[in-house]
Amino acid sequence: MTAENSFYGPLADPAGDAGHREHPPRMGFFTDTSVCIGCKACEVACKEWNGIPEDGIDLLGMSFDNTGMLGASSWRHVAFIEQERPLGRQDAGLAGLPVGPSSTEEAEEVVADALEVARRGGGDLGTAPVDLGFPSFDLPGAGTGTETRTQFRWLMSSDVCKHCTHAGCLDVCPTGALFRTEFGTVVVQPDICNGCGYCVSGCPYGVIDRRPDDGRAWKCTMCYDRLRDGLEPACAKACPTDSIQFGPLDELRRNADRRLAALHEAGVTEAQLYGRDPEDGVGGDGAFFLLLDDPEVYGLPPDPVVPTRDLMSMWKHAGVAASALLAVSAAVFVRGGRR
Amino acid sequence: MGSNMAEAHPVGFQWVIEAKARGAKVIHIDPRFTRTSAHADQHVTLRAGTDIAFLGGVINYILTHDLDFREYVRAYTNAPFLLSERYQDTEDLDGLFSGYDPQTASYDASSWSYASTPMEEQPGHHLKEVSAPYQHGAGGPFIEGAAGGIESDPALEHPRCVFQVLKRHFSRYTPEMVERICGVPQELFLDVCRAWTENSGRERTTALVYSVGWTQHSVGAQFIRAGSIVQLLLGNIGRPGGGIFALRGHASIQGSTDVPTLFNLLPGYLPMPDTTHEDLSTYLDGVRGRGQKGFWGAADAYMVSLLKEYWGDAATAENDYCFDYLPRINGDHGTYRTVMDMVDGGKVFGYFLLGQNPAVGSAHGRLQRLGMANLDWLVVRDLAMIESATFWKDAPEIETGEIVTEKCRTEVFFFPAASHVEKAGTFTQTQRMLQWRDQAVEPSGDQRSELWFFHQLGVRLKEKLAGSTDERDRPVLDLAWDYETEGEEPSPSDVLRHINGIDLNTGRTVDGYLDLKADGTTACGCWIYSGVYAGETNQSRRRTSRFETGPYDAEWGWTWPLNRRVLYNRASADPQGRPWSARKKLVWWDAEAGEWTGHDTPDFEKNKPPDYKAPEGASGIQALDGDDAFIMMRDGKGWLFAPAGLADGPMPTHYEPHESPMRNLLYGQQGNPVRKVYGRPDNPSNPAPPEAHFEVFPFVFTAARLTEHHTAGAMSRQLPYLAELQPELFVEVSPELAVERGLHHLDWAHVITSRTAVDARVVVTDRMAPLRVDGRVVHQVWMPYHWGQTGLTKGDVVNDLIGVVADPNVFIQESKVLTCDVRPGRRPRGPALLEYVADYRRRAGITTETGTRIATAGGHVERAHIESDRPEEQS
Amino acid sequence: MGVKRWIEAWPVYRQLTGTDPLGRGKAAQSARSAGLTSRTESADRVAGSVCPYCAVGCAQRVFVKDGKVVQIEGNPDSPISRGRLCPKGSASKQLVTGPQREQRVLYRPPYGTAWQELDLDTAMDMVVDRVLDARRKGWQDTDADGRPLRRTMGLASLGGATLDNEENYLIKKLFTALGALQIENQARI
Amino acid sequence: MSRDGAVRQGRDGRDDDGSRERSMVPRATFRSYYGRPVLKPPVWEWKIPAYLFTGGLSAGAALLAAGADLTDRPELRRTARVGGFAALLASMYLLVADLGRPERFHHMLRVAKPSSPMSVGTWILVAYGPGSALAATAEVLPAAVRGTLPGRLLRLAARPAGLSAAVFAPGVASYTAVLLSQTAVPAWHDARRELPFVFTGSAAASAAGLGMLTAPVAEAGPARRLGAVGAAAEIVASRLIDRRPGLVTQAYTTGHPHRLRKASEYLTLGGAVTALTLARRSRVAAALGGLALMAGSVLQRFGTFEAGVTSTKDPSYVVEPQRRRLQARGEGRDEE
Repeated sequence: MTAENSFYGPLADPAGDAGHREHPPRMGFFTDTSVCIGCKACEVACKEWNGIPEDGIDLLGMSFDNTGMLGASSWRHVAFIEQERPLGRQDAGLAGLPVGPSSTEEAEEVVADALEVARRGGGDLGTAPVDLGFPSFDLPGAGTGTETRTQFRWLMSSDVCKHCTHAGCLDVCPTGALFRTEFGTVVVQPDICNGCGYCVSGCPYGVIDRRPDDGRAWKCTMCYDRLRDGLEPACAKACPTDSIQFGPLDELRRNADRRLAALHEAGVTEAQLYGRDPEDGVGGDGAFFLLLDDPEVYGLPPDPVVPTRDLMSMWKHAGVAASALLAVSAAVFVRGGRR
Repeated sequence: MGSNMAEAHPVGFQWVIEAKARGAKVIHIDPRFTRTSAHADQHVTLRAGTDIAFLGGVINYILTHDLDFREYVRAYTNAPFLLSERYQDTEDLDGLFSGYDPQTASYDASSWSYASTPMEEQPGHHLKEVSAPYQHGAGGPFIEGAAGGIESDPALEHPRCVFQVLKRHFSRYTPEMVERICGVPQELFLDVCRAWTENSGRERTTALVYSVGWTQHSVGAQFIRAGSIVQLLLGNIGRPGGGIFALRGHASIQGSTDVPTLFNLLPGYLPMPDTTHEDLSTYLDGVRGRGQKGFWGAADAYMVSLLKEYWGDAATAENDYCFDYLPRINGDHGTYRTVMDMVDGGKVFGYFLLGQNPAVGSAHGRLQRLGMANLDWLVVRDLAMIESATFWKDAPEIETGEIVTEKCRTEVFFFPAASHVEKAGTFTQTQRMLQWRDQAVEPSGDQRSELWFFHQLGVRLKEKLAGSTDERDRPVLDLAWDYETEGEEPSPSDVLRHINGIDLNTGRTVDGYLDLKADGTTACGCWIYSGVYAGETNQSRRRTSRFETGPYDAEWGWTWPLNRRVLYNRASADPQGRPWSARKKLVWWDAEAGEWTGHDTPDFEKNKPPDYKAPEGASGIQALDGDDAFIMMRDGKGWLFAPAGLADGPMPTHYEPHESPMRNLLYGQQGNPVRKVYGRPDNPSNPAPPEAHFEVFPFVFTAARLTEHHTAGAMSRQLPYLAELQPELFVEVSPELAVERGLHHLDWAHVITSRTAVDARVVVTDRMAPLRVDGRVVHQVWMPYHWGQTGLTKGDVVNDLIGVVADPNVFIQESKVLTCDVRPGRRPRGPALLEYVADYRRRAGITTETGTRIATAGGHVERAHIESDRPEEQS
Repeated sequence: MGVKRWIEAWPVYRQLTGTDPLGRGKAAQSARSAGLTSRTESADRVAGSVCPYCAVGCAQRVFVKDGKVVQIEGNPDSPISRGRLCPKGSASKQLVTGPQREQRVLYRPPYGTAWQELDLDTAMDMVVDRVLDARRKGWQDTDADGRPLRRTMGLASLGGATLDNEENYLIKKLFTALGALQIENQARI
Repeated sequence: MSRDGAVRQGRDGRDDDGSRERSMVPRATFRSYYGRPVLKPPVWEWKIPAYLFTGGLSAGAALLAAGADLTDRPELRRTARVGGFAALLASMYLLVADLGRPERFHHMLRVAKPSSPMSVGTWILVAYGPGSALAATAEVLPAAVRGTLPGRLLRLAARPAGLSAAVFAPGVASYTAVLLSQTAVPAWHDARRELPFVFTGSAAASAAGLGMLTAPVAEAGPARRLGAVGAAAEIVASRLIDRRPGLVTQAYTTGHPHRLRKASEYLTLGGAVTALTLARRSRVAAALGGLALMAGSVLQRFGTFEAGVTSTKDPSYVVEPQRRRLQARGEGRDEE
């Protein structure tokens, strides 16, 4: 049942496109980060349900984030961002206090510098332990000595696999281990995966990874087993403040639009939806977000594109190159003729 | 205030998020910016331990601007009542109330009484020693003759009426003073005042949430009193959307006070008898008082039923229902006192730790471990191995040489405990709701429930003592211990039946405490829980889905008393019994039906009309008028002024914490003049003004929980999924303090007090901010306290930094505020650590007397209260 | 027959003959995935429970299969928690089934340097003896004025606040009968 | 410094000493999450670039062998067939060994996915392999077997087999470029137009190098010409990558990948020049030139691979171009 937009562009029914007939509606997550309290229940509930191993007991210094990133052993990741700017009309109560310059940038520098020398540059966070050691740097908070911080906000956001409409990982998987389910989600089948690692580089969000001691690739399944029994995924079930909402994607998109409007009205003008747009580079995400800052601040790519978009073009170029090789190979013999 | 709800009670916080989505404004007042602040509309940074100054400012704002809910205040509080002429305020005595005795550091509270209900003079020392105020619990202390009508001024203008006294008492808590003491800029403070008052009244209510950020102070009980006064003045008690929420920290910590394992309480907040109680009737006189209003009037029924449950057939009217079997208290037998007795040796020989890890979780962990190392034997029951069971081989004192394994005589038994899914029973959660847990699986190996353990212990003790003629063994031999069992396992539902109460004539459960009798025909283990097994049905096991019940979900679990969800909800209606407003209706008088009705179970006699006037000479329940909404109080009113019952004053007063970098700006009296200090060499205090050298420990220290861990860590540090989320002990400092002390993000630092020094990784964050307090910059330092030397993630014990000084009302330690120093790099190890800390003590001039000269009013620094002065236990 | 089935199970064959020519969905689904169900559905029984951490009192459902806890999650029926759990509550299964749980009674004799195993029955009897001994050593009949005390100061107890009400009740009752006063709880901490 | 704390304070670019060569973009110009990468770096290690080389070598050799067969150059044919098959065996080993679960290598044959270059490549290799194997086997038959019926049949089949391998060989040589390009790895995806030419050129050059190394000068003329042309294609395409506009190019033009590719260019160029000059006369020069071409190809593959890895470790390579794209789109919209 391939459609015109099987590889790129808006696609109304990815499950149908993947050959599922009479399938349930496309299910998804809407993560409203404006109500996330950073409790990490999602991370734990996910691990308990899916039996995921612990992935490193290391202090990262990224505010309260000690997971760092999604990975083979972290299918939910709560990001913490401390910023010197206000949240909507929130008053952080700093006016009039004897404060100096902010330390958020320096703290970020310390972490970033330590990550740079890590083996995979921090890409192993969420998959394997990353010990940042005990960096020692210039005095934090030194700044230029004149500014005082007057504003502050603390953002939290639970990240997860996006279950893209056009999933880079799924497209490149050579074994069919990754497949699109009847719910329109993207799932790795652990009985099939042979650990080729292609999906890791196929994902424009840096979500999926190979577990070192296990050899297979792992990521969020949106609790495929639970969905089949009509249950909601473990993370959404646990989320205390309903920051993680689960349901038919159409419904979630409507909820998200309403919530966005409400926040804008309440003065939180920086609120934006991410992954909501079916016209975007991945055809819209099955798990999308309401963010309070630009995506890259949360470690998300601002404008991801599924690599498959360029499938035809790439094969065309390869075809030309291959033809040229064949032609040249023939030509070099033609000149010499038979010996 | 004093609560980090989003982090400590995340699932409860969903209701705050939901309220916010519906338009509620959320204000968070806390020393640091937390995950709760991140979702508040306004965050207010406050100097730790100055909450009364702040709330006093709010009270003053309300009273000076006439913003109180006057009709409510007049009808339901004791504002109109006139006080005794003998009463003198802190305004008159430089921070002390009348009746203070500097020798014993205690109050004779008799001068605080109402003019028309005088009390006999009584030395305060005794009350302080037995934590008497706590014994009164929800009941409040007695006021002789309150039922007879109290002299009052409904106009609230008489200079001696509570309202005017209150006004005068708080008149110096001005916005300027709040700013100077708390470090909260005036504008910010006034914003809070405006928001709070504008959102209270007929149409609107405001809720106040606190946690141990309020209780763990040397003035902790008065913090809560201050909050109560604001809420009473604004009419926010007993009404939907109002109230004061004490968010408690443990699954059944509410239950642990209701069915107490506390030295000074019997079940249902009945006091433990002391040496003045010669017999049951003198005891009951003490509880009921004479001529008082309210439901404590039936205390005889509660107590006799309890004794019948304890000693069954052996308890008869003739032998005073075995009242004599009860041991008597005559002093402080609280946990910290006990631990000091262990250290001193020869007093305490055996110790049970039941799911508790004081080596990490109690203040002054060092003292705890040294105490445990000086016992004959110790029994530890827990799910996993904890520091309190292994101190003899891996305590920090092993490294310093203070405990030597081969020389440590304590015999230790470790019993593995059954978990919450391996046994059935009830937890009482923070809103007084009992919820039953079914047993899911059998425990394995030697794992057993506490119920099994203590039942077995009782059975075996009875066997062992069988035939004993020693009179002291009678209470054990006569003890009713015949609970239903399955094999060796006692039936928890049968125990709950007995807690509920049983009519001994029919053998069936009673329906509530109104059915209890003082004639020995009912047995009841805890009168406030009576009704939990009404109709021979386990009401706590009800699980009617919220999708199928009304807004108050009355069929889920069971809330004491009698399944009432909002206490004192009579106050949700006006004196005439009509809802204050349609928006805020909860319980009201249905004149046609002649009964109270509404969404919740009315917390009032069902058929007593609002205009009911009690007959002359009535007492107890009968003495309650139709508008006495506060049915447990001896005068039926909410107390703006506590004429009795508190050890440290009838009204909250700002005192500096025991350890503070500041002189009290309001009074000559520096700290709580009645706080419990333990001046001992092993319990030094950092100096506080007016003492010298307080600058050696220049920073304010406070500690609290993280979402990802649980208290002393036994239930979280051992779990990989939680350990990885908060993998290491850290100390949060502001960028300003980091510059001042040369601290680097993620590097090591150590925090020092006169007790010890602990290592931690540095987290420099904008979430911490310095304050300007009376022209000086004050830095605050915060640490989580979950770490110890075992588990998947290990670290120093933060509680080792904290000394023992306690609130005089409830004996809870001041662990939410102290002073400290912070230095970069790691602390010295081994014996060098002891020398390092000793050097700090030398520099600060610390002796056993430091911090124990607690009376400082009027410029006189009175005598030190050191350990050797403690009146010896009489025996 | 076997070969036919084998061929039909081959995803490439299914790609060519079925609805999923690109091999990204239906055709690539393994037999295991096609038969997947949640382990809670196959549980033998579900026990209603309450989270053992903080005092919010979140309702839990404990799923049991073959006498083992296979999952603990929130109960959506609860008006308190609406089925939600925090990270600690969500880690409850690890709390009750993890390897950190001790199984045996352990005993450290005076001056000992290591734990020894001890039979539960023996341990109970030893504790009974020690309780009576400590009770006797710390016994006080009267105070200096001759007023009855009828108590022992030789015994103390500190309970955590995760004990059940029924347990606390028996603890207080038994200790009170023994004359032991210093029975305390986390509630004071 | 901006108020929102998101834009970092400017800092110096890193020196090019190899150990800390990332962050070519000062962090001041983009925002990120604690400088953490957005993408996962490839989990592949040295085996994959090594396979890129051996696969290309095998394919080029198959073409060379077929040409040699048809133009009656038995030595070149023999060494190319055997060398090509040996390279194929090495490729198989490298591919299987790089799997997280090598015992499941056959799962590659579960599906035939046009969207997956690795799946397409697998099937190309399946088609290519037997021809290469058969032709090579025919070359190395022991004398004793040659005369037997199977032996004769095999020798008869060698030419069609070799030709079949040659038909699929261009696919083998070029699909790997798509394999790398169809990823989210910025340096690979951005070079998707040039990479096939780099890789086929590199394949041709390496196979030619093999021919020069192993075949006698007299027979190696086509190999020398192929080497020159292949090298030229590789170098030109590679230079085109270096000149692409945009930040991502820096992944190729700086640091370790840059050094690898520079060395590759020198070797390839040297090999090509030798092929056209000295190698026509001297067997030793031919061997050295051949080795240089092969080494150049190896370094090219590793350089390209490393550039990709580098581009995933630094969030700027992801954020910066995407942000710019969004801005451009936003401006475009504004103009409408």
